Amino acid sequence: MADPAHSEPPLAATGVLVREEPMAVATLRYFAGTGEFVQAVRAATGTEVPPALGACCAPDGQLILAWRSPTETLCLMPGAARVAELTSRLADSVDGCLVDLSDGFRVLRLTGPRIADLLCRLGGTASVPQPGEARRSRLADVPVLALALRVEETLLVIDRSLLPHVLAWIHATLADFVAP
Amino acid sequence: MRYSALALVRGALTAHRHWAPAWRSPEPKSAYDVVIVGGGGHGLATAYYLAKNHGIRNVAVVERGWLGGGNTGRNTTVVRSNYLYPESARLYDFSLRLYERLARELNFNVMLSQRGHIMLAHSRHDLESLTRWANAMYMNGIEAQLLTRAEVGELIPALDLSADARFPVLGGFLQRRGGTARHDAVAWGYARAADALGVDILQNCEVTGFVKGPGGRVIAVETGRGRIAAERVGIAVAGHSSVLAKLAGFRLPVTSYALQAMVTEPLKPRLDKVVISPGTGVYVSQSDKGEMVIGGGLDLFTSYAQRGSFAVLQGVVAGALAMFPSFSRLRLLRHWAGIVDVVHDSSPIIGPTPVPGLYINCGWGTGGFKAIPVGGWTFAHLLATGRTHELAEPFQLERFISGRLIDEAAASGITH
Amino acid sequence: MASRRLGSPAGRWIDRSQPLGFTFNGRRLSGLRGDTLASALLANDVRLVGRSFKLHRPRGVWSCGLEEPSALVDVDEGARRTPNVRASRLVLEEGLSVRSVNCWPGVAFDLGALTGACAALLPAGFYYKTFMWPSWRLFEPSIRRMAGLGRAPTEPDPDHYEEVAAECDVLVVGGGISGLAAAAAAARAGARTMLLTGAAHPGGALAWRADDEAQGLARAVRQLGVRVLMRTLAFGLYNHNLVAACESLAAEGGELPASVLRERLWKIRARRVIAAAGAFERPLLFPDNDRPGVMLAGAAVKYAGAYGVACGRRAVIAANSDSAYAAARELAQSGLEIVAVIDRRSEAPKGETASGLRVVPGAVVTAVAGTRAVQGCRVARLGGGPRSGQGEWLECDLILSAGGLAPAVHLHSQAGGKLRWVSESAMFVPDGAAPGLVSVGACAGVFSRDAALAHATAVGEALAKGAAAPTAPVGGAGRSEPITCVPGRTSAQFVDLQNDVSAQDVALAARENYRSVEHLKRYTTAGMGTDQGKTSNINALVLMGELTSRAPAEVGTTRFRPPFAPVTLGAIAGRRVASLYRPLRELPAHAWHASHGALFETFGDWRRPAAYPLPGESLEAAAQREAACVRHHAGLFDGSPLGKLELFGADAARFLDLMYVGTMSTLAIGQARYGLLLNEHGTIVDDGIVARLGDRHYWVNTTTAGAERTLAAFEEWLQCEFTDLRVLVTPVTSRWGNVTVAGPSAWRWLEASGFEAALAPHSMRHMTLRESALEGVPLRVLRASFTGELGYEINLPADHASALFARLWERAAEVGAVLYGIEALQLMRLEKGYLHVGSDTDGTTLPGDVGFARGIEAKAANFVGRRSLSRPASRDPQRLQLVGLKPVDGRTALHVGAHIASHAPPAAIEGRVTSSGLSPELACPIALALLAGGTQRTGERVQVYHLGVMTEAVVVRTPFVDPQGRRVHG
Amino acid sequence: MMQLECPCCGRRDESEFVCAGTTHIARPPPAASDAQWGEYLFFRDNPKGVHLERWRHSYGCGLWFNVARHTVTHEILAVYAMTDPPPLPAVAD
Repeated sequence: MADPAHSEPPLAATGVLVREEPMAVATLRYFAGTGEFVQAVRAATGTEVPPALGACCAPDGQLILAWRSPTETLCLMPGAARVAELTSRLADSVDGCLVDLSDGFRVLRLTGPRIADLLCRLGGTASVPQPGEARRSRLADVPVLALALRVEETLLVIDRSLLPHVLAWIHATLADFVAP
Repeated sequence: MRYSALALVRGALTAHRHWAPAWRSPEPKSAYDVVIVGGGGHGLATAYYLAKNHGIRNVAVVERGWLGGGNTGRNTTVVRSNYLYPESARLYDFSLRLYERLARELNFNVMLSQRGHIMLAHSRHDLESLTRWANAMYMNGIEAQLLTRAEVGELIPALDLSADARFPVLGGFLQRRGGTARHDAVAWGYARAADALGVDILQNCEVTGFVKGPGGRVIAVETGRGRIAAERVGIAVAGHSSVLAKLAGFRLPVTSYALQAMVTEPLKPRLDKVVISPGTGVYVSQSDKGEMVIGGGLDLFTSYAQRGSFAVLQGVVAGALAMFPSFSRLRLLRHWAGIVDVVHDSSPIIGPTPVPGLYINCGWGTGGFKAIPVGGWTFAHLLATGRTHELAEPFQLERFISGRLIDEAAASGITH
Repeated sequence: MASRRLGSPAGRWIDRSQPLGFTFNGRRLSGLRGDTLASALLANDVRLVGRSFKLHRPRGVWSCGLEEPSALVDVDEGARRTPNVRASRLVLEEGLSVRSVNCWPGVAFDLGALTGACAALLPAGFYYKTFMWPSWRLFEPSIRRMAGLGRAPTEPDPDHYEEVAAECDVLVVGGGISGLAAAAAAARAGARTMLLTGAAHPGGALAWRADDEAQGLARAVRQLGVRVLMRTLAFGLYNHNLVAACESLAAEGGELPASVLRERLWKIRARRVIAAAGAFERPLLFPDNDRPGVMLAGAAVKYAGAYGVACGRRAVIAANSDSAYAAARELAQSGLEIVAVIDRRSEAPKGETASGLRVVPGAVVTAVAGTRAVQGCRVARLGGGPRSGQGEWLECDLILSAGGLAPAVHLHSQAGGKLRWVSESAMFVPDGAAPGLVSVGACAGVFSRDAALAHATAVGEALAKGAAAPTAPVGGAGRSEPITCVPGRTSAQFVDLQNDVSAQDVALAARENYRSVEHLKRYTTAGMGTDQGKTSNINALVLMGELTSRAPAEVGTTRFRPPFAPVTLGAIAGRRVASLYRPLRELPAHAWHASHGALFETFGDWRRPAAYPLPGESLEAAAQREAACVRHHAGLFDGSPLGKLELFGADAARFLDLMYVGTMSTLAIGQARYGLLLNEHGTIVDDGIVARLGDRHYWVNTTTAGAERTLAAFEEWLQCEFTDLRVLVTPVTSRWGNVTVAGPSAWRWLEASGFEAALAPHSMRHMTLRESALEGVPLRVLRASFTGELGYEINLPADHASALFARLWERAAEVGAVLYGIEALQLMRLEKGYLHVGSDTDGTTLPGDVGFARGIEAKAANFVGRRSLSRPASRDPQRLQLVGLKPVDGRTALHVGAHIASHAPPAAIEGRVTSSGLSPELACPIALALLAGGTQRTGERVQVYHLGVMTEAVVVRTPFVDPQGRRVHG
Repeated sequence: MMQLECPCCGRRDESEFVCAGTTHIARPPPAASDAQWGEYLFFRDNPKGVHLERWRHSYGCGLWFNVARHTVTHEILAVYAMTDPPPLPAVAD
């Protein structure tokens, strides 16, 4: 079947640009601690699963790992192929599993100096990730994972069915953005 | 002294120097036949009906602060009897019927305003629930009326009837006899009438303990103003029931939550009916003073603080604006919270406690105000005779063991 | 009309080169850039501005701030009409149009004023004593019309509001010198500091004066990087030091764009809060002290200094405190004639008498002449017990009230702080610090400038360093006596101007034993107006204390409830309006359904196709057609919102056995089973299908509404109770679209569309799940059926849902298939007697009530809620049980919500209809009902009541269609 | 609005959490009497003072944890893991 084209138009305002980023998403679920699965992940990705509130990029620069809970790390990657590869490398472990969540989440890439201003209008001050952080919090009254790898750039990972709501809130907020 | 227009005219001539105190501030006696803990609506009504219905006038109401200062003076003043289960319907409709004659009986204008209580429907499923509701009320012998979208619009012009509303209005259901009453007046009216019949109302008199005699029976209460002996003791302290129960040595199936309410600045009449939306969980009415009175859901964590969560307040205001977008420029004048005792089935407890001689009236949750007359009536019967009033039989502590709950909230999906 | 403008240097805030035109009650007037409406009206010599709440007495401008009780106006008309705006806070704009509130036909001639004529009949609480016969409802409407103030808009607000979160170490509320000093000190000590002030200029009470120190501090604060928010009024302090403040961003009225960002709500988390809110002036009580032309002395000084407006020509100052003399001097300098200072105290401050100013000590105003504007007053010595109207006549057009000061302790009190009474200055001041909050400056009772600056600086530094704050050096306010009214029988002496509460009313409350301060407030309504008693609360309780021989401290204050000043509802809701109030979800293939004639409705928080009506076809007719077609051919349905969970772990099987009434551990891989989820009370909370994907790997379908609930329940049991079980629960609802194909031709259709043969009914049985693929897209195909027909629930990555719908739809004609919506599905599941949780159950329904009694007996293991099922009430044979119903006449519909009883109401309820519809298959109405002891009543005839109509129905067994359940096997 | 310290995510606004009421309630065995079961289901201390309760960071990491909170001042006296014993007794004022 033909892959459907899906993408929201970008939103721009003084200090922030919001673009939707097609990304494959999978989640790593494991029992707390450093079990065999967690080691398999290291082997497969070349990096540790991040600590609490941590976000990092695998050495290949392609795969993003974001802490989600004590038993979960979210993986963002460019395409389905990488998910398939990971899936095969992490299959049949007894103390963990990979669940492909592609299509279940939408990813927004925020860039610019006023990301914090925007996020503080959607949620609390604790919703703003510093570089290397992944924070799941209440944004626009729904749960959203916000992660940052470098300054002036943040990714928002949003349940697909809630994307229009979050975008509408962002849109309304940016429309009122004026110089700080 | 009787209140009347004539008396006011007389007052006009005498600079109103002839008015007597609405109630005395007596010193506590050492003993009473009955001591009622709690000088709110339920406690004062209980005292009044003890004296009036049962001729027991050697009664004291002991109040920690000032009378009517708890939930009686902190609620959104809604009265109605639109309940699903016969047990509840009987209870609350009896209460409403007492309200209907209360002003004249007490010779105190409690401003009962039966301007109609409307529950909205936002979906066809809601319409079906309202149909169930209306039919149940007919079965229970209580008038109810289903409304079309257009009829709702005529009764509540300020309501957003647009099809693209987040919670579109498809119809509603009206209890004409529902409405509001002036909360303070209910407490004051009962207090004045009870005082006139000889009841001692003891304010600033906190109960600090229960004195037990042979067989563990309560024989007196310790208070900030000394020990007061009593044949029977009744507790009616909504919000603080568990605290008193602990003093007496037992536990209740009760959790205390803060329930917030708020008013806007006064405005010329804009909303005649009392309206509640199952979608937003918010209810709105306009007081005679002109304030929009707004209420919503509970702060869902245990609280004895009469200050609510700002996040919950925001949700309630947003809900009110979802129903009335034109209220957006109105200003919030005051907001506050009351402490309500919530029971799993959101139905009351009116009966004996595990402690002999000690009785309790509690668990009214968010709906205590409308039940003040019947709460007092049935509790007085219990305290006077030692037997549970027929209306209160289903509402005993035993139901939490047998599982015979009367779960209005679970059945209707809205708070009561 | 005579202009009241004073020459420079008076009027530091106005720009004389920029005149602004505005209309007041339709009258075109002119003011200056920098004016407030109040200053502009005073400059135009407009005295009569509004009418009071109860007696509709004429009122003028009384104050120069948010404490204004009298000068209220409705701004603008139409969607932007804003009621009850204080003239003293309203910034003048070109084209501003305002109307006085609470008067008809006009403010000058107001019919409502008739009530004023019979004021003697209307003492405090008069309405409690009359209007009882025949009924309050008879009098209420006219009283409602008289009450209220402004008029609410009737159209939706065109403007919008936003909310911003912030945090800091030290938050200073108030921009006066104390606040500025505290902020500077905190910032210097390294604290992240914020400062909020409701004013448009820094400096507080000194803002309009050429005060170098204040200006210097303001500059320092900015240089130190303090985040300063002007026009931002902190209105509430909430749990854990959350300060809520409202920032005004747009002009009120005048010419505005179609829609503006009007206000911004700030939610600021502060480690420590410093309150520097200043103080309010306290008025004196004397007969007719509410007349236009009677106002606060401090206000007159500010109107002169800041706005260059003389509030009158000849002023009499009624004093009870030293502050009166400073005011007298300043006003004299700016060109007003000060007729005299009438000092209630027996001796005036030393030196004041010498200054050439006429001072009458130990005297009071006993009468005010002029109804719509002050024309003069009489003053008399207190000694002889003056009577109203007695004493020396003084001609004046302005009477200023200087009764001392009242610290603004609101935030301190909101934070739970205590108050103490300082008798020397007759004021309540904070008694030490409140949790998380320290007061400085005037609101702490510190009035001497140097002491205030030193204290504020020390506090700022201490809080920044997490140290304890130094105690406040209370003092400097000068002598002031508790205010009492003029003795004897006089005309009304007003305590609360807005609500017309007079000293006589307070006396009545005392007489009738409404003596608790809360009773006083509620009975007289003192302090319940839009000004929240900023200038009346203290006077009311001092008076009550005097009348009941109690010290003010003994009477106590009422609880200061937020907000400090009224806040726009829109600002509190922020963005949560219209469609952003609560998210509404759309199907992955929403657009595809829309382009194929779907009629969408809202189910829970999802927009879903209710049906796909043909042109001119009703929803009901469409549902009938769709259902019939699915029964005989095939249909296509979007089940994507169905909740989906994946469970992984060695104990997944055991855990599911604990959660569901059904037994899941015995499922073979690839097998699926229906499950009923209970809570600990034994009541049904959800149902669904559980399939085994692997040895320790399960797939769980929940209802759409139950998706969140079930996940939360699983997590709670795992994390809180069964902590030893190793199970991971992953929600995958949004990952998977659900394309459901049902009907006898379902497989033919799928086969023709390229699905693998392994999915054929003979090789894949009912209630099994297979992982498959179509052109490389992974599928999870579940053979299950909510229609009773051969059914395939094809789960696939959500982005591919539209494509699969399209692909199948291409070949729909070949099998005569249709698209079907929720309505048709409901009809079919009803024909099968399948349970719909939420319709056929409520929060009281137990599994035994809906036919699972045997299943439970069969299950040995314990499960959540099981123990509750053996309570006496759960075993009652007369419980409501789910049965089928048919109308005896085979025609009359049995409506959902209809009740079953032996006779017409009132009657004992035996049960009710929970689901209902016209069966396409049987062509007659059918229904499900919860009926007392229903399972034992098959064949019995019952009466069904619906809105006045009784219908006879017969209790039948379900399913209504295909009782043997053969069709699901294809 | 309170602020709670999620053991994983740190300080967050109350609106990110759900409270499930009293914690440390022992679940009786199936053999329990109706009275014991009723106690377990419904009867609570409901203290005016320190309350030991159960919260979930539902908008964040989803963790369930215990909190000791004063029900009048809302002061948080302790936050501890679901499986930990109470660090202080529940006391009423």
